[in-house]
Formats: sequence, structure tokens, C-alpha cells
Amino acid sequence: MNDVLDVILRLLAVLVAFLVLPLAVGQTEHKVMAHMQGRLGPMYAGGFHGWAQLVADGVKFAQKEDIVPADADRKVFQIAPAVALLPYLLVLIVIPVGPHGFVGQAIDAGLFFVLAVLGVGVLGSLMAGWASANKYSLLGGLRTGAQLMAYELPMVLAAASVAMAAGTLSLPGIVQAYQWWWTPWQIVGAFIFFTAGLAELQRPPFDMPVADSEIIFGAYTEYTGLRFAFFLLAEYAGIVVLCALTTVLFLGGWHGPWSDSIGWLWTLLKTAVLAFVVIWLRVTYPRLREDQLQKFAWTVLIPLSLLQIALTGVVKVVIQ
Amino acid sequence: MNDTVLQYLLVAVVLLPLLGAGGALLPAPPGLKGKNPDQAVLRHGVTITGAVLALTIALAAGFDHGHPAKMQASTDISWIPALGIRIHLGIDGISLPLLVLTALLTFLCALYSYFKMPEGPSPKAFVALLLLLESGTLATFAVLDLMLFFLAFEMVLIPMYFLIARWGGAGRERSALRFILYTLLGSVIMLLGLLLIGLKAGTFDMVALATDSSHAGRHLSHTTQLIAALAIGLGLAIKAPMWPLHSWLPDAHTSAPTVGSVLLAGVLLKMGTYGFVRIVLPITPGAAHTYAPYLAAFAVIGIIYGSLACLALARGGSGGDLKRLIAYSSVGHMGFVLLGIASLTPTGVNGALFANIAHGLITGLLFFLVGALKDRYGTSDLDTLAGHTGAALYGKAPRLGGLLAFAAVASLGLPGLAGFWGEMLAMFGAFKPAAGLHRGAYLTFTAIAAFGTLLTAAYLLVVVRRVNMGERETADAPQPVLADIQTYEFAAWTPLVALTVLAGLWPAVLLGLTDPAVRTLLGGN
Amino acid sequence: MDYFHGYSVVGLVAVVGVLFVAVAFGAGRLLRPVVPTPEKLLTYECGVDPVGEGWAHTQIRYYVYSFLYVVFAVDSIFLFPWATVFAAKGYGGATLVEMFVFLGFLAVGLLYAWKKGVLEWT
Amino acid sequence: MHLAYPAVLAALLFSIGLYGVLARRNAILVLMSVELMLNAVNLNLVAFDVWLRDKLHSGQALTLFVIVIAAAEIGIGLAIVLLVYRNRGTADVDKLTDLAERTGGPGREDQAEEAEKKAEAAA
Amino acid sequence: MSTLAASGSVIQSVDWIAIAPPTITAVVALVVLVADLFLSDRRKPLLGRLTIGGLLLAGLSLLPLTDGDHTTFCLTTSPRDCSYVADHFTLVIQLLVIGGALLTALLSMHTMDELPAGEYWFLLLSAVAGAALLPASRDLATLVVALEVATLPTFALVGIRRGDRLSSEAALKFFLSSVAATAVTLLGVSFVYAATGTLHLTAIAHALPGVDPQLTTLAKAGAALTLVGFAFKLAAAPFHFWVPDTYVGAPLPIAAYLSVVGKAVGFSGLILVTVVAFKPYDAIWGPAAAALAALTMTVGNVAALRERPDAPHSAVRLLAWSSIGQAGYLLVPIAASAYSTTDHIGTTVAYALMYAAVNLGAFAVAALVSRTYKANRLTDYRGLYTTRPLAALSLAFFLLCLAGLPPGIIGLFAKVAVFSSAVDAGLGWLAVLMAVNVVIALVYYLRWTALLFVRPEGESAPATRTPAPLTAAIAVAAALAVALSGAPQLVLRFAAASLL
Repeated sequence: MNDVLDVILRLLAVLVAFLVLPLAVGQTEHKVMAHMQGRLGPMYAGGFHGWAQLVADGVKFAQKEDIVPADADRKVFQIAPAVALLPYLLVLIVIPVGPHGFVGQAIDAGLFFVLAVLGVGVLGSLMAGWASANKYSLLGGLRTGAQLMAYELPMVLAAASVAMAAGTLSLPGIVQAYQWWWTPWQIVGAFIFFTAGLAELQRPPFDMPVADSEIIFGAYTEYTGLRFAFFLLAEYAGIVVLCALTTVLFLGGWHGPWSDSIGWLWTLLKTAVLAFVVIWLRVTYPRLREDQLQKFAWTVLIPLSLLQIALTGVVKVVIQ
Repeated sequence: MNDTVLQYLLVAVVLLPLLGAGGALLPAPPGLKGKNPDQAVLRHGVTITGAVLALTIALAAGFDHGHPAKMQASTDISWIPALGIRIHLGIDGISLPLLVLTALLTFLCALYSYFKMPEGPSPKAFVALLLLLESGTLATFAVLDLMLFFLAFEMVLIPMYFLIARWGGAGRERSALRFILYTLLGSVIMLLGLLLIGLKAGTFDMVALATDSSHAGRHLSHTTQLIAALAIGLGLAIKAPMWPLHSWLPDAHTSAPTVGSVLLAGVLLKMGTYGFVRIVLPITPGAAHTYAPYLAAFAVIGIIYGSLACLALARGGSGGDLKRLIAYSSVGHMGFVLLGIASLTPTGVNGALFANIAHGLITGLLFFLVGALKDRYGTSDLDTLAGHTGAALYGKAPRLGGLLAFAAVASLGLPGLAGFWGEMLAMFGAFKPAAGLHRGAYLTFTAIAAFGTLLTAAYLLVVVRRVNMGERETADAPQPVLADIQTYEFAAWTPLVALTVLAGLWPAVLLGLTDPAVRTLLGGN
Repeated sequence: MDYFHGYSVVGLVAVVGVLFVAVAFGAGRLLRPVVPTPEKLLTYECGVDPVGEGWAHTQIRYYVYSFLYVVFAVDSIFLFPWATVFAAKGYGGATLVEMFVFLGFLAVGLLYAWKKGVLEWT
Repeated sequence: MHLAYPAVLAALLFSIGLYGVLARRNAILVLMSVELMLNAVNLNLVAFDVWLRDKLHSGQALTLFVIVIAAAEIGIGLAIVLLVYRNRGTADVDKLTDLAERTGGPGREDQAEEAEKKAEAAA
Repeated sequence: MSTLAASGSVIQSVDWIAIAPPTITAVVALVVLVADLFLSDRRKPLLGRLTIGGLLLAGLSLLPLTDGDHTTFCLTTSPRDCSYVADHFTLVIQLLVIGGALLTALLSMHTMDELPAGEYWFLLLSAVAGAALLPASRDLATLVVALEVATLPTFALVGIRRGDRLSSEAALKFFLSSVAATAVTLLGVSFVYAATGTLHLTAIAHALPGVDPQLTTLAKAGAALTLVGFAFKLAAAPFHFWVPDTYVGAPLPIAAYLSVVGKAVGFSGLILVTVVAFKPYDAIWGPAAAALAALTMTVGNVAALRERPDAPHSAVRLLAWSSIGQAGYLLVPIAASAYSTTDHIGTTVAYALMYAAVNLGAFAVAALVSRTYKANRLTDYRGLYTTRPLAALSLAFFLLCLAGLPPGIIGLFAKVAVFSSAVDAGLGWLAVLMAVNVVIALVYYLRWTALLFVRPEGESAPATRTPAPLTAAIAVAAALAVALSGAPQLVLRFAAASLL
């Protein structure tokens, strides 16, 4: 009985985190971007600095008419947002927040699981792009696919480097094995992982799939209302997941000064800082061109990640 | 001569033509260029075949005539141990005469072609093929391994095919294809029979097989023997040829060049009957006993059929071709040979072997003569030749006519000439067949065969009358002037004539060789 | 048993997620208006009437990338089992060299694609 | 867990794949069906590996290889389908009859000649 | 690969000499691929020479292995079960594969102006590496991987003429059917694994008699399904339908390669699986193999007989059908191995060696003819003797060897060996059927041979200059065939003893 309760509690916690954290990131983005660009951002909704802006957005989305274009592939079109969103929920459950089982559910091959499930998310965009029966959507969908392919590989290789260093695929195991000097050791891997993750999320400067000046809004052009909201939610959930994973893999997760009991705080803090960096990058960098993006992945990130693996291997064997 | 020398002689006899065939394709060496390359290569052919003939004569001289039943000059080397195939050569009283006959006929052909090259592509290939043919034929008579026998048997086909297809007369390609398809089909079936024997008995060695089976058929069950003998017999019968498997022969002869016809009739057909004597009789004696009456029946049908066909062709107005006629007569003659073999008695088999040689000599001569006629008249069509009254060869070219008459008479089996003994002995054998064969049936066969000799005489006389006699000049059809026999023709034909007479007057020279060997093969009865 | 337990929880989360989406869509259906007009249902092409079919054949360029990806990603699955054990006792340097050879294959593949101009667009 | 579940699932997957290979006419769909068959095999192998408690994990090792094989197959397969599509504008396997032996009358013969010429021109 | 699987804590030492032949081939393949990137167009012919050099080197690396059995990648727990064994069987097949590839390389040198050289040589070498690995592999995983490595590049090779409708169509047909067959094989492998708990062939043979009675059906089904993929590669009926179309559509050298090395892959895999792994089930696969052999040879030969000489590509198509017929003969000794206590696979190997030399030679002459006559009809061979006497004579000799007629002595005796293996095993009916098939085959081989010497009608196309490598290929094949005809024992000795 205790077990069942335990599981239910964990589930609820994950669900809550899944619904709250992306909103927090979203709100932060509004405000941070505004201040960086010398403006205020949302100020009215909810009174204090527009804290309820995203809630208001949500209400608006829920009330909007749901339009499926006449030419579209109806079923696929409707399912696509769910496919884009759900993988992040699944990933969230295996990310360790603190020591001693402070995790939704630990899985042996957690790293493998995470990488595999994250790859599914892009299917949502592809489905959306295809089912819309719109040239721009199709282009956007294809760009998404190509982008995923280009960046999945360095991401996987960088993750492999961490797995080598830790000698395990379990996420808690990796954090457990973490030493402070891993961060400089794996810094290239961290950079690659984070960059590739950004690209997979189609965040600027890697947002060609939704480049409004070229292809309107890519795969999501035809979407409105709740379904559109889901895509947005997926993006912000993705930011959370990416930052949390980078924290866990490269920044030592719950490790930090003082007692282990506040480990969860360190994890959240590191994640938050990374999320801020994500927002910062959006404001700072211009959008790459599609071919630059591909070239960057294949000629810079992948060779780098191979080198990182070599470095990890050599160091690991030497220190033995 | 001791056996080692004989051994090398035999190997040389088989290999020399093969090497010569390769040599014919090379450019002539400086000293032997002759007037032109064509002449040089033809001379090369004459030289090689002459050397082979000399070697065979030496072989015959060195042969221990006291023990013709014993395998002499034998060479036995392992070739493919995996399959138990050995290079086993050797000769006894049965194969020696055939060896000599082959060498002689090929030499004569080479000599004849030196002066009278058949029309066709370059003589280079012609000589090479001729030598290849000789090598194959000699090997067939000299090998003592079933697989090698098959190889040699097959090796003959290809040069013969090309000789017909490239140097032959009208319709040559069709005839050549027909020839090769028939005989190939036969030999493939024969191969299966040989394989069956080899696999069941565990050896392909003919001597061992013959010895073993005479000791109460230790290795081969009766069923195996029946199947194997049927398969082998079929292949050999096509080659022989036996009625009703003869239909390739007339076409092949009609289309073949003179030299081809001579060799085909004089040598190639003998391979079939030789196979019967060498393989079927000793190795599968039980099956031979079972099949002998059927073989005899087909043989006598062949005799009658061949003669009737010849009669039909010889008749005026039938458009018969002389070469075709002689081809059909071969079917009849080979019928006698088969009848002799089917009697399973030493007398009959000896007769068959004798008839083999005789037929080789006589029919070879006949084909030479007809070839000469064709060269002179431009056709071998009997009606065209004879016109209304006859070709009057006696008057226009008396020596040629005389020789033709001689050959025809020899062919019909006049006593005192070679043709007589073989056929008579074969009929004697059939008259009193081996124990266990149905006497009554054989008596009938003998009677029919005897009737066949009458028919043979009839058509040959008709031919002689139509070709040799007649008015010399007719007012309405002035005839071309004919050259009589040339020197080279004499050179080519005289040996045949001489041997025909010799074998007719002194058959013992041949029978003395074959008889002991035959008795050994037949298991000493 | 832990093995299946872990994944059954994951399965449960998936079910919860699906439920969540279903409920959200269901609620949305109740809350939103439904007033379709032909204009609304038209494919959006910057305000003008759409030209031709939406599923137009596009440049096949991305195909090569997907190709590259499939090859590399699948190769890299060999990396993970190896990564967890290569530093264990008894493996050491030789195993490392083996993996470098393997990485060398990947690198050659990449070099090939690069030199063949797959990564250039113009 | 009982072996039956994955085994039955694998059998179903394989059957679906096999049906697809036999019944589908579009080359891409045939290809996908084959992948389905391969994945059924993978499922089988992994399930049997666990069930046998194989210390060597031969089944799982083979699974890795099968995954690679499948990827290589799909890579080459798509390239070939693309090639076919470029050359003749269809990926329908039933319409690929240029190579088929022609047994019809002289009319068919001419078509063959024509196709031949086209092919030569294209080459 | 079993380094991964082995749970032992010690790294296995690798017998590099034993694995040299496939390894060298693979490394050279990689070198060619990289070299292709850095060579200017003008110097591309260098790649062909590099390939030939690499193949020669791989061939030479067989020499140190002749002294006896080398094994490597063995289980630490039971050293009897190895993944790689370089025994005599392996060596002979590797010799066949590498030799066949060498001839193929010679054949293809002159076609390189039309084909992308780097890719072509790389793919060819990769396929050869797989084919050379296959006979040595002694576990199902390695076997399947080797099969795929040997097969996958050939799909690309078949379709390498990019703009050609026929080429791509052939590649697609070949690919789809082959891939489906592979999937079926893998299903069989998974069943066998389930029943026996191991992938090593010797261990399977060991475990099969003791399989849980509930699982015997599974094991039997697995055994049967596993054979499908290899039967497909061998082009045994009813898995033969892809052959004619593929051979016609593929570049001619590749068709030659498939007909020889592709078949070697098929039958060596088949031998390993049946004679080594499923030996205890010989009562099941024996009749199946016999039936397969009977069906294959009949289908191939009858179809070849019906080939119309004036149809486009009829020459290649005839060779394709005849190769199916020959595959039937190759199967006979395998079937015979099930019925007798000694295995007869040496006979298959001997036959395959003969067939390889001769068939490659025939394809080489076909390649020569196709330079003048693109359509490569049988009628295009009419009177070849007048324009190219030596090529015609060689082709005639090759065809006679295939038919098994003197002077093609080696063809005859290889057939005799196959025949006697059937008789030895008591498969009289199969022997008789084979005999009938040999007779059928005679007709079409002879028809073709005769055509070579018929005087041509009208103007024949003027003979163009023959590229030197092509001449070399024909010459090598002819020399081999002649040498083997003089001393058939060279290959037939394999038929006398057990190779495994």
C-alpha cells in the first residue's frame, strides 16, 4: 500500500513540476527579454509585474476556435501537439533532483532512455508539418527533422562521453560519481550537449524551422488555440528538461556546498541559471542560416565530440 | 622389343597428333615454309600422320603376337585420385588392328588433302582438326579407363563437327549440328552408364572390371548391369550406328568433305562397335546376355533396311546421291558387325571385328572414289551422273571405273576379298549362338542376314552398271573429258586395295590377333 | 523485478500524460466556439489563395542528412555498452584503442561526406 | 514477466511485416514492412535473452547488430527507391517491368526495343 | 565481436594472422574510399590498381594459414566454441572469393569511365570483405553480419549506373527480395537461439539433441527459416526469381561477381548452418536440400532452354538462368551430406571453384561483346569466331566446361564428383534428375557454342580494341580452366576429404 502511495505521490510531483516549471521559464523569458531590450514586459495581468500573464494567455488559448484546415490530414494534425509534448513529461520523471532517491523513477539505462525519448518529440513537429498540407509547414517540418538529425548525433556523443567518465548509464549513478574536476574535463562535451539541445528545441539562434521571415511559423503555421499552446508548452518544457539534463550530466546535479539535504536546491538553481542562459542567447544572437546550421553541426560539433570522447577515454584509462 | 619401349611408343602414338594439332596452329619454322603457308601446314599434316603411322607399325611389329590376349604396352598413372580415375593405356589383339587402321586412314586422308584440299576456310585449322580427330580416335582404342574412354570418345566429336560444318558440301551446318546432337545425346547417356558402373564397382579401370566380372560378377548386380548396359549400349549404338538410331549418318556423309566421309565411315563408326566388344561384353556379361537377342534383331533389321534404302537410291530417277547410298550401305554393314557381336560367340565376335576392319578399308576406298567422281563431275547425284544410259566410266576413265567396280565387289562380300570373311563369320556365329540364347530366333536372324547379302549384291551391281557402263558419247549430251586416276590418288588408294586383298586372302593374320583376346574377353568359353 | 517496476511507472506516466492531453482537449472542446467558414479552413499562404498542392515535392537535400544521421546514430549505439565497461578492470588500453578505431570509422565517414560536398549547399 | 507476451507480440509484428511485404505495392511501404519484421526479431532476441538468463547476452549483442543491419538496409533501400523514382517517376513495384521477360508477340518486342533505346540514351 | 559478449575480465588476444584475409580487404576498402577523396579525376585509375593490389595481398595472406586450423574469438568458458575459424574450408572459400573478386576487378577496369570509381571499388572491396568473413564465422551473429556485409554493398553496386532505368529497377528488386529473406533468416536465428540458448554453431549442434521437447518444433522451424536467407543468396528455387532481372540490370562485372562470389556466400553459409550447426537435424534439412537442389536445377535449366536468342540481353539472361541451374548442382553434395556419415561438402567446394573460373570467363567474354553490342543478344555472338577467334574459342571452352563436355574436362569431372556424392548417399533419384538436367543444359550451351562458329550473315561490326584488363581477365580464366582440365585433381582433391 505504501508503495502505491509512494508512486502516486511521485507522479503527482512530476506532473506539477511539468506544469509549473515551464510556465516559470516562460514568464522569466518575458521579463528578462524585456529588460535586456530596455522595456518593461508584461505589467498588468495579476497586478505585480504581470505575474499572471501566462495564465491569461492560457485562458485565451483555451477559448480560441480550433481550426483544422480543410486540406489537412485531420487525425495526424490533431495528434501532433500531444506527440510533441508528452516526451518531455516522460523524461522529466527520470531526472534526479536530489540524492537518496529524490527522483521520479530511477531507471538503469536512464541516459539511454532520455536520449531515446527526447528524439520522439521531433516527430510531433514533423507530423504537424506534414499534416498541415501547407508548403511552409512542410518546409518547416523538414527543417525540424534535418535539424534534429544534425544535432542528435553530437548530443548523443557528448552524453556518451559522460557515461564513459562515470562508467554507468544511470542518471543518479552519474551524479553520484561526479567530481568537481569533471566540469573542466568535460567542458567541451557540456558545450556540445547544451548547444545541440538548443538546436533540438529550435531555440534561437537555431530557430530556422520557425523562421517567421521565411516560412511564417514553420510547422505550426496552421495551428490555433489549445493545440498551438501545447507546442509552446512543449518548447518551454524542453528548456526545463535540457537545462536539468545538462545540470545532471555536466554540472554535478545536487552536488554543492553544505548538506546533501539541500541538494535538490542546487539542482534547481543550476537549472535555473542555465535556463537564464537560454533566454539570454535568444536575445543576443541572430538566427543562423539553414546551411550554416547544418555545417556547424557536422563540421564543428561532431568532430569536437569525437575528440571529447577520445580525451575522456584517455584520461579515464590513465588515472586508473 | 621390350615393354617399356612399347609403352612409350603407345603414349607417343596418342600424344603426337595432339601436339601436332597444336603445332599446326603455329607459324611454320623457317626451313619448312614451302611455297606458301597453306602448303607448309598441309605438309605438316602429312608428316605427322606419317610419323604416327610409322609408330603404329613399329608398335604392331613390337607387339608380342604370341600373347595377343594380354594387355601390352600398358601405362598406368594416377590422374585424379579423388575420383579414382587413372591414365591407363594398353593394347591387345582387339585394339591393335583398329589402331593401325586409324593411323593408316588418317595418313591417307592427309596425303589426299595435300593434293586436293577441300574447299573451305584456311587449311591450318583443317590440319589441326584432322590431327585432333586422329588423336581422339587413337586414344579411344588405346585407353583402358572408362572415363578416359568417354573423354576420347567425345574428343572426336568436335573436330568432326567442324570438318563437316566448315569444309562440307550443301546443308553442312544442319547436318553437322544433327550429327553432334545425336552423338552427344548418346554419349551423355553412355556417360551415365559408365558412371553407374564406376561408382557401383568402385573403379573405372576396364581391365580390373573385366577380370572381376568374369569371376562371377562379384561387383555388379544384375539390375545394375542391365541399366548400365542399356545406357552404354544406347550411346554406342547411336555411334555404330544401329537401326533405328542411324538417321544422322546419311546426312553427315552427304554433307561431309571426302576426307571427313572416309574417316567417319572408316574409323568413327568402329568406335561404337569397339565399345560393345571392349565394355559391354566383358564388364556387363549378364546384361549382354539379356540384350543380345534384341541387339541381333535390330542388327538384321538394319541390314535389310540399309540394303533396301540403297536399292531405292540406286534406282533410276530416284535422285539418289552416291555418298548417301554408301552411307546407307554402312548401316547395313554395321548391322553384320552388330549381329556378330550379338551372337556372343568367339566366332561371331571375331567376325564382327574382322568386318570392322574390312568395312573401314572398303568403305574408305569407296568414299575416296565417290569423292573423286564428285570432283570430276561436280556432283554425286546418281541420276545426273548416269544420265539415261549410264556414266560410262569404263570408257572414259577405265582405271577409275575398274577401281570402283573392285571396291563395290569387295563391299558386297566376294570371297577372296576382305568383305567376305567378316560377314560370313558373323553369320556363322549367329547360326550357332552362345549357350542360353534362343537358337530359333538366331536362325531366323541368320536367314534374314543372308538375304541381306543378296540385296547388297543387288544394289551394288546396279550402281556399278549405272556408273561404269553406258554409251561413251551421246549425240544430244556431249560429256566433259574426264581425267583418269592421278598419281596422288593412286598413292592414297593403293594401300587400301592391297590390304583388302591381303585380308581377303589371308584372314589369319587378323584373326590370329583377335581370337585369343576375344576368348579372354568372353570369359574363356 | 525492479527492472519491470521502473518501466511500469514510466508506462503509468505515459498514461497520465495521455489522460492529461485528452482532458485538456476535451475541456477545450467545451470552452471554445465552433464557427467554421470556408475562408478559415483554407490553407494559409500569407493571405493570398494557395497555389498548387500543399504536399509539394521539395528539395531532397535533407535526405542526405538523414542518411548520415542514421548511419552515425546507429554506430553510436555501440558506444554506450562499451562506455560503461571500458574502464573496468582487465580492459584498459587495448579496449580504448579498439574504440578509437571504431571512432576512426565514424570520422572517415564524416570526412567522406564533407569532401563529397554533402555539407555545402551552393 | 511471462515469455508469451513478447513472443506473441513479436509474432504479430512479424506477421504484419510479412503481410506488408507481400501485399504492399509501394516500395517504401515494403521497406517499412521489412523493418517491422526486423524489429519483431529484435524483440524476440531480447525477450529470449532475458528468459534464458544468458550470461553471454548473445541475444542482446545480436540485437545491436540487427539494429545496425536494419539501419544500413534502410539507408541503401531509400537510396535505391529514390533512384528508381528519379529514373521513372514511380515507386510502385508492380510497374517495374522493363526487365521482365517478354513472351508476347512482336508488338511487345517493339516495346522492349524502345525501352532498350531509352535506356541506352539515358546511359 | 564476442569480445563484447565475453563476460571474462581479460581481453582476448586476437590471432591477427587468422583474420588477415577479410581484415586486409576491409582496410584496403577504407584506404580506397579515403584515397578517392584526394585523387584528381585524372588519377582515378589508380584506385583500380590499388584494389587489385589489395586483393592480391589478401590472397597472399592466405598462405601462412595453410598449415592447419587457426581459431580465434573463442569463448573463455568453453574454448571449443569459437566465432572465427580458419580451417581448410574457410581457406578454400576465401581463395574462391578473393580470386573471384580479382577477376571481377579485372573485368570492371574498363567500365570505369561510366561509373563512379571510388564508390565502385570501395563497395566491391567491402562486399568481398564480408564474403571472406562468412566462411570463417562460426556463430550465427557473425554469420548474419557477414552475410549482410557481403550483400548490402552489392545492392548499391547493382544500381550504380545512376541514370539507367534497368540498373535501378534491378537494384530495387534485388534489394527488396533479399532484405525480406534476411528478415526471415533472422527470425529463424532467434528461434534457434530460444531453443538452444546459444549462437555458436558447434554449441548449437551440441545442444540440439537435448532440446526441451516443448521447444523442438521451435528449433525445427528456426532451422528451416535460417536456411532461407542463404538459399536466397545461392539463388536456389523458389528464391531465384530475382536473378535474371538483377543480372541483366546490373553492370556486367557485378553480375559476374554475383553469380560467383554471391553464390559462394550462399552455399558456404548454407554448409555452415546445415552441416555444422544443424547436423543433428539432418533428417529434416536433408530432404529439403535435396528437393531444393532438384527444383533449382530443373527450374534454371528449363528456363535457360526457353530463352529466346533474339531477345534483348538474352546472353546475360541465359547465363543467369544457367547459374541457377548450376546452383542446383552445388546443393546436391550438401543434401548428400545429410544422408551419409561423411560430409560431401568438399565436392561442392570443388565444383564451385571450377564454376567460378569458368563462369567468370564466360562473363568476361560477354563483357567484351557488350562493348560492341549493347543489347548483348545471343544472336550477337553469331560468327564471333571470325571477328575475335581467341575470345570465341575461350567462350566455347568455358561453355563446354559449364556443360561438362570434353574438352571441358574439369566441368565433366566436377559433375562426376557431384554425381558420385549423390549416388554414394543413396540419392539415386537425384542423380538421375541431375543427369537429365545435364542433358537439358547441353542443348542450350551447345546452341550458343555452335552460334560462335556459324558464319555471320552480312556485315559484322568491326572489332574494337580490347582493353588490356579485359584481355587479362579472359586469359586468366582460360588459363585456369585449361590448367584445371589438365589436372582436375587440383580442385577435385577437396572432394576426397572432409574440409571442416
